[in-house]
Amino acid sequence: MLSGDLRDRDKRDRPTVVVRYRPDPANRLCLREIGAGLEEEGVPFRAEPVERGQDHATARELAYAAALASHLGVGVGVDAAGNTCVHHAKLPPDVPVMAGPPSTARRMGHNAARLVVGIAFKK
Amino acid sequence: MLSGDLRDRDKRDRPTVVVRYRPDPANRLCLREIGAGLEEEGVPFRAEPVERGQDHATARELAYAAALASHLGVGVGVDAAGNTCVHHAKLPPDVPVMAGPPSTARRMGHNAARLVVGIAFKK
Amino acid sequence: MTLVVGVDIGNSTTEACAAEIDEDGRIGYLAGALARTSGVKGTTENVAGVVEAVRDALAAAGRDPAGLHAILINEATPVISGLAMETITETIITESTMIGHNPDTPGGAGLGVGTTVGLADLPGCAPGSPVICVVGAGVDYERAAEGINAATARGVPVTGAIVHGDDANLIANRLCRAIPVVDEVTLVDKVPLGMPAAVEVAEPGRTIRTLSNSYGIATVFQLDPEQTRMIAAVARALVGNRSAVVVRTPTGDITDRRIPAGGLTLVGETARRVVEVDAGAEEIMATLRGVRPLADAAGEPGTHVGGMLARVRGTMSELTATPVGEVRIKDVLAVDTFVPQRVTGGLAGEFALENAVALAAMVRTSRGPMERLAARLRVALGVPVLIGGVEADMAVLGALTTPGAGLPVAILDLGGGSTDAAVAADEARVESVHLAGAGDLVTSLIDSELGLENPGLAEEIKKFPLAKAESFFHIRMEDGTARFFDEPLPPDAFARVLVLTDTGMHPIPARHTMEKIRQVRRAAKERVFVVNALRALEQVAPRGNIREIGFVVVLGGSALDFEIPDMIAQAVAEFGIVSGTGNVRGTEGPRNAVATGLVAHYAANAGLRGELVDRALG
Amino acid sequence: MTLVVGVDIGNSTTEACAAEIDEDGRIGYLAGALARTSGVKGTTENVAGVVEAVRDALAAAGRDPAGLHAILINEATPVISGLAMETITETIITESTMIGHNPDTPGGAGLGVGTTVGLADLPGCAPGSPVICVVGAGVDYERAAEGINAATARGVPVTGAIVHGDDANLIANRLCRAIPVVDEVTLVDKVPLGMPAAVEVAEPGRTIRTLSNSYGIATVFQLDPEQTRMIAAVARALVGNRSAVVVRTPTGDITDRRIPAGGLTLVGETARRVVEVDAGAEEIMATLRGVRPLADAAGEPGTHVGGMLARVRGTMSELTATPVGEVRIKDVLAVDTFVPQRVTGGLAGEFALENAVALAAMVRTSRGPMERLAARLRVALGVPVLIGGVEADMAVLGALTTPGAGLPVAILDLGGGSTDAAVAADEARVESVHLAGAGDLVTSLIDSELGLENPGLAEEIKKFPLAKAESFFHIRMEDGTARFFDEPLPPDAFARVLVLTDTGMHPIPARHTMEKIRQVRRAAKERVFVVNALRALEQVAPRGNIREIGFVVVLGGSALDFEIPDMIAQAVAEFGIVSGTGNVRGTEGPRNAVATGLVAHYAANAGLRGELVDRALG
Ligand SMILES: Nc1ncnc2c1ncn2[C@@H]1O[C@H](COP(=O)(O)OP(=O)(O)O)[C@@H](O)[C@H]1O
Ligand SMILES: Nc1ncnc2c1ncn2[C@@H]1O[C@H](COP(=O)(O)OP(=O)(O)O)[C@@H](O)[C@H]1O
Ligand SMILES: [Mg+2]
Ligand SMILES: [Mg+2]
Repeated sequence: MLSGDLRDRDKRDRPTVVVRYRPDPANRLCLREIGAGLEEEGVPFRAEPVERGQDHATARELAYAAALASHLGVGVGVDAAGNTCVHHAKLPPDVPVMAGPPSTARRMGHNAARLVVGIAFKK
Repeated sequence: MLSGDLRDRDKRDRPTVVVRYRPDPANRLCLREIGAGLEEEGVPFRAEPVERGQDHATARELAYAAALASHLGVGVGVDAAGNTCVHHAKLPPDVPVMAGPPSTARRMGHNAARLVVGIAFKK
Repeated sequence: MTLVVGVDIGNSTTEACAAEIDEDGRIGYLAGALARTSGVKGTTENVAGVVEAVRDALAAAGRDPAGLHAILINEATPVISGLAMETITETIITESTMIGHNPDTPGGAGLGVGTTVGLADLPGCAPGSPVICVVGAGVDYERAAEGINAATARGVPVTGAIVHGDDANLIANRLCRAIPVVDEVTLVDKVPLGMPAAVEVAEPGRTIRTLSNSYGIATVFQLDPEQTRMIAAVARALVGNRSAVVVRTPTGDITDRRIPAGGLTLVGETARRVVEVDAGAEEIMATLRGVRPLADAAGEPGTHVGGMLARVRGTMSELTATPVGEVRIKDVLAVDTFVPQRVTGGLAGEFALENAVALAAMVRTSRGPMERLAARLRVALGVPVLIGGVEADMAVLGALTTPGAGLPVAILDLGGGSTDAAVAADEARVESVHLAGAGDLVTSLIDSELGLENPGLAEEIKKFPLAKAESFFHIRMEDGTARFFDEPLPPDAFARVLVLTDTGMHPIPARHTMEKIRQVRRAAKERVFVVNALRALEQVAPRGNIREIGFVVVLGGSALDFEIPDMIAQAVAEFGIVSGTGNVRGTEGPRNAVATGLVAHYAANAGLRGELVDRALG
Repeated sequence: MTLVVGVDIGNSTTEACAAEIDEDGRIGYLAGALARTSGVKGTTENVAGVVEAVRDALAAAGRDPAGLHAILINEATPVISGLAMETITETIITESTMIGHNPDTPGGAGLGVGTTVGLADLPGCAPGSPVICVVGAGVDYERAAEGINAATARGVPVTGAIVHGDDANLIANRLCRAIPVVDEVTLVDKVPLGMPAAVEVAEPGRTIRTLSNSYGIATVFQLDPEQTRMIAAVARALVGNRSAVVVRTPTGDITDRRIPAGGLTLVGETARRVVEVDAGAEEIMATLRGVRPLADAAGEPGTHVGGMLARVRGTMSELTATPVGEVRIKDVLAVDTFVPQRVTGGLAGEFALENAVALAAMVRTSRGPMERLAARLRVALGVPVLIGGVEADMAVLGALTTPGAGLPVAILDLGGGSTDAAVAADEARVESVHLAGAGDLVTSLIDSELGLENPGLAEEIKKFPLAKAESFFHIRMEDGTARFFDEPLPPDAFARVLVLTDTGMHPIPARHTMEKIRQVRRAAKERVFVVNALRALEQVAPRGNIREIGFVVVLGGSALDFEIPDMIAQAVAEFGIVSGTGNVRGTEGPRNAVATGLVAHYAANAGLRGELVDRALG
C-alpha cells in the first residue's frame, strides 16, 4: 500500500486542484470555464480525463476521486453533460461541497479555488 | 484506483493523526509519550503497528506512510529504538517536519498535534 | 412565616425573587426566576410576564402559590429609550473620475497611464501613444488578451486595462507585456473614452501608493497646484485600496459632502444650548454637560434631527399613552459611528464608509400606569400587590447582598435601553440617575457598522464569541485556539466567520474579517458602556469624585456579557476603587438585585406592612 | 555647462543629486543616488558616505567625475536624537496568592474551590470537605488521575487541580468527575498547602469570569468588604485570562506599584516647569507645550529620568565632541508604552504588561564640524565643496519640484531620528522646526512592546507587511489574501507570523498573533508620526493655523513606509488642505529633496557662485 501511494504521488508532486471529466464534446466549454475560474483565483490545477471503466461515474464520484488524487485535497468532477461537482478529500464521499448545472461551471471553478485559498465562496 | 482509495478511507472515517510504529518492547514508552502529547493538545490519533514486509522502514518512511494514511495528513513514525519522526502528507517524502531521539517523544506528539491545530511548535 | 415574591419589571426582563420572612424579619431566600417583559415597562401589558416570573420562582422554591402572602413591585419611574441614527457625510462622484472599488482578484501589478480606448477601437490607435484598454461586458478573456497583444505588437503601448467581468488574471496571464488590470467594473460602459486615465494595482497584501497620493495623481496627469487641489478628494477616497482607476474628465469631480443634519436644542434647567448634530458626538456630549440636568431636548423642525427626535417622542407618547407634548427627553447619548453606503455615481458598486451619529434618548413618563398595573396583577394572581420603595433604593439593597460589597456603594445597572446608576453613602441616602444608551444601542451599532441589516444576528454577535471555519473539521476561535470536530461543518460555514451561539454556530454573511467584526463589537461596547459607566458614576458620586465611592457593583443583563464587565473593570481601575460584577445573594450573579431588594425592604419595614397592603388594595 | 552634485547628509542616509546647469542658470537634472551615512551626521566621518553617493550619482548620470565642477552640501544644523525608555509600574506578588499565567492547554472547565492538598496527602483527607489537589514535578499523569479518583471514590470532593507538567488534559480526561485543571505551573512547590484556594478554567475562546471579578473572589472565600478591598488587585491582574488560580494566604498580597521615575525639568525660554515622568506621556507633552520653545531639559539626579537624560546627553557629547555641559535638549517626545515583564513572585513565569514611558530627545549641536567636513571632502574628491543654504530652505526648494505642489507649502521630513518641518509662504520666508522622535523610535517601540529584544527584526516588522503560514504551501496576508507556493515553506515558518521582507520571509519568534503585531506596529507609527506631524505643522503654520497651509509635502525615509503616508493623509484630511507624499523632480519620490534643493539654489544664485566657492576654499 505504501508503494502504491507513492507511485500515485509521483504524478502529483506539484500541489494542484484535480479536475476529472468524461471526455465528451458536450462538456468542453464547461471545462474551459472551470479552468478559467481556477486561474482567475490563482490556484494551480490539472485536468484529467477519466480512466477506462469509470465511464458511468457521476460528477460527484469523479469529484471525490479527483479530491483524493489532489495534493490540495480539492477535486472537481464533470460528467458527460457538463454538470459539475466540487469535492474535498476530508468530506464524506456523499457530502460534496457544491454541485451545479453546466451554466455554473465558471463559479464552480472559482469556488474550488476558494476552498483551497480559504476565502468565502463566490455566489 | 478509486476503489482502492475508498477502501483505505473506510478505515479512517474519523479524522486522526496516524502513528505507525515497529512493534518492539524498546519503544513502548515512546509510544505512550507520543500519545500523551497528542492527547494533551486535544487531537485524535490512532496507533498502528507496521505491516509485514515493512520491518526495515525508517522512522521517516513510517511517518510519511502514516501521513498519507491520515485523514488529517499528519503522521508519526517510530522505529524499533524509539526514534520518532513527524511528517505531513503535503511535504516531499524526504523532507519531514521534525525528527528526534526517544527522549523527545512527548514533544513530537505535541508538535504532530500542533501541525493539525495550526499553532506554533512547542520547543 | 410569610411567603412573598419581589418582582422587578425591566424594559427587557422581568425578574422575581421568592422568600420567606419570619416573625423577626429574618429573610430566607428561596429562589429567583426571570421572564421576558411583556409589553412596555410600567404598563398593564406587563401582567403576563409578571405572572410567569412569579410562577417560575415559586415552582423553583417548591412552594404552593396558594400560600403566597404578597407580591412586591417597585415604584418604578418608567424610563424608556429610543434610538435613531443619521448619516452626516455623503460621497458623490460626478462623471466618472474614479473607480475605487476593491475587486477580489485584480490582475498584474504596477501603474499604467494612457488614454482610454475601447477594445474594439484598439486597431485604430496610432503607435507610440500609451493607452488604457476598456473591455466591455460579454467580451471573452481570450479575445481581450489577443486584442491587447495585437496592439502591443503594432507598437501601441497598452499600459493598463479596465474590465467588466471577473477576468483580470485571465487576461493578465495571456499578455506578452505585464500590465495592471482592474476588473469587476460593473458599469464599465460609463467609463469615458478618449480621456487620460491611470490604472494602479498593488502587490498582494499591499495598498496602492500613487493614485492615493495627491502628488502621485498630479505627477501622472501633470497637474498644476490649482488642479491638484481639485483632485485631493479623489486621492483621499482611494487611500487603503488595493486597486484603483482614475480617469481625468474635464468636469469630473468627487465631493465629500457634509449633510446638514440640523440643530439639536438641549434645554437644561437653567440654560439652553443648540448644537449642530453634524459636529459629532463629542461636541454634542460636551454641550450636554454644559446644560445638565437636562429638562428636554428638541430637534430643528424640517431637519434630520428634527425628524429623529419627533420619531422618538411619538413612539414614547404612543407606548405610554402620554400626549406628545408632555413627553420630556431627560438624557441623550450621542455616539459617532459610520455606515457603509453605496457611492452615488460609482461605476463598480463602490462603497464608502460614511460618518453618522447615533442618538439614544431617554424619556421619563408619569407614574400613572404603575397603579393600574398593580390592580390588574392583584386580579390576575389573587394576592395583595404592594408597590414598594424606589427602584434605585431597591437595587442598592439588592446589590449589597453581593459578598464583599460594602458602603459607600455605587451600582451600575446595564440594561437594554438605559444605563442606570445609584450611589448610597448609607442605605437611606440614595442618589440615582438614568442615562440613555445601553445594550440595544450596542446591538444597533453592530448592525449598522457591519451593514448586516439583521438585528437578530447583531444581537448574537454582541453576546457570543466569534470563530472562523478554517477547514471542514476545525474552527479557530478569536483567541487563536482551535477546536476539532468529528463531523464536517456545513459547506456554508466554510471560510466564514461564525458566531458561536448557545444554539449553534451561525455563519455571518458579510465579507468582514473576524478581526474587523471583533473590533466593531468591542468598539460599540466601549463607546456605549464605558462612556455611560463613567458618565453615570461621575453624576452620582459624592462631589462628582468617583474616588469617594468605595465599591462599584455592576448589575443588569448586559453585565452578563463576556467582555463588558472586563472593560468596565479596566476603565474604573485607575480610580483605585473595588469594582466588579455583582453576585446578588451570592448566587444570582448580576441579576435579581431589585427583586431581592424589594424583599429585603419589606422585611426591614415589617411595621409598615399593614399600611402598604392597605394602600395597594385601596 | 557646469556639472554639480548636491549632497544631503542625513542622520541615516546621504543623498546626492547630479545636475548640469547652463549659462542661463537652467538646470538639467541627471540622476540621484543614496548611501548610508557613515558616522554621525555633520562630522568628518561622513566623507566615505558622501564619496559613495557622489560617485554613484555620477555613474548613474554617465558623467566622468573629472568633469565635476563642485559639490554642494547644506548648512545643516546637526540635529541628533537619543532614545530611552523607563518602566513606571511593577507587579509584585508576595507569597503565592495568585497564578495568573495562561497555559496553552489547561484542562476541564469551570470553577473549583477547596483547600490545597498535595497529591501524596490525598489519602489522609477526611471525606466531605472540598480540596484542590496540587501535583508536583515528575508525577505521571496516570498516577495523578488515579490518586484523585481514589479520593473522589472515598467521598473527598476534589474540585480542581494545580499541576507542574503540561498534563492538564491528560489528567482531566482520566477523571471520573470533571474538574478544572491548571497546568505548567513551574514553581508548583511554592504553592502553599492547607490554604483555601480556587481554580478556574474558561471554555476555549472565553475568559474567566469569577476570579477576575472582586466579588467573585469575595463569594468564593466569603470575604467581607474590607478583605475584598485587599484582593481587588488580584482580580484586576487576572482580567482577560483563560485560566487562573487564587490561593488565600494569610499575608499574601499582590501590588501594582508605581515606580517613582523622577521629575523631568523642562526649561523654556521664559518658563521652567517640572513634570513627574510617571504621570505619563500626555502630561509631559502638555507641560512641554506650556514652556515651548524648549531651551533645555534635565532629569532629577538620582532618579530614573535623571539617568535617562544623562545617558542621552553623554552620548551626544561623545558623538559630537561637545562638552556635556554644552549639550542642549531642544525637544522631547514622550510616548506611553508598555513592556512585557516577568512578575516578581510569580509561580508559573507569569508576565505582566507594565506601563512605561519612552522619551526621544533632540539635541542641537554647534555648526563647527561642518566646515571641517567640507575641507576633508575637498581633499577626498579633489573638487570645490560649497556649503549651500539652510537645510530647511533647501528642502522646500526641492519639495517644490514635486508635480502639483505649490505655495504656501509645508514640508514634513520624516527621518530616522527626527521629524523636521518647514513652511514657506514664498521661497524666501521659511520657518522650520526639528522635533524629537521618528523612525528609530517606532522601531524601538515595536521591539519593546513585542518583547523581541531584536531591533533588526523590529525594523523589518516596521517596514514590511505580515503574513501567517497557514500550511506548508500557502501564507495568508494581513489583508486576508492567500499566496501559494510550489515548494513547501521551511518547518520553522509553520503556523508562525512571518514578516515579508525584500530578502525573504522571516518568522517572528514570539507568541503574538498577526493581528496583535499589526496593532502594535500601527499604534507605534500613529503615536510617533501622526503626533509629530501635527505637532510640527502646528508649530510652523502661519499663526499656528494648519488651515492656512496650502500644500503639505511629506518627505524622508519614513515617507517610503507602506502605511505612514496614509496615516498622515488621514490625520490632515480634516484641515481641507492638499497633502501627500512628495515626488521630488517627478521621479524621486520622497527622497532627494535637500540634494535637489541645493542644486536649484546654486543655479538660482549663479551670481554668488564665485563668492561661495571662495568661502568654501578659504
Ligand atoms: N448573556 C448576555 N450577554 C450579553 N448581553 C446580554 C446577555 N443577556 C442579556 N443581555 C443584554 O442585556 C440587555 C437587557 O438587560 P436587562 O437587564 O434584562 O434589561 P432591563 O433592565 O432593561 O430589563 C439586552 O441588551 C441584552 O442584549
Ligand atoms: N522602505 C521603507 N519603509 C519604511 N521606513 C523606511 C524605509 N526606508 C527607510 N525607512 C526608515 O527611514 C528612516 C530613515 O530616514 P532617512 O530620511 O533616511 O533619515 P535621515 O533623514 O535621518 O537620514 C529609518 O527610520 C528607516 O527605518
Ligand atoms: Mg478578478
Ligand atoms: Mg496543558
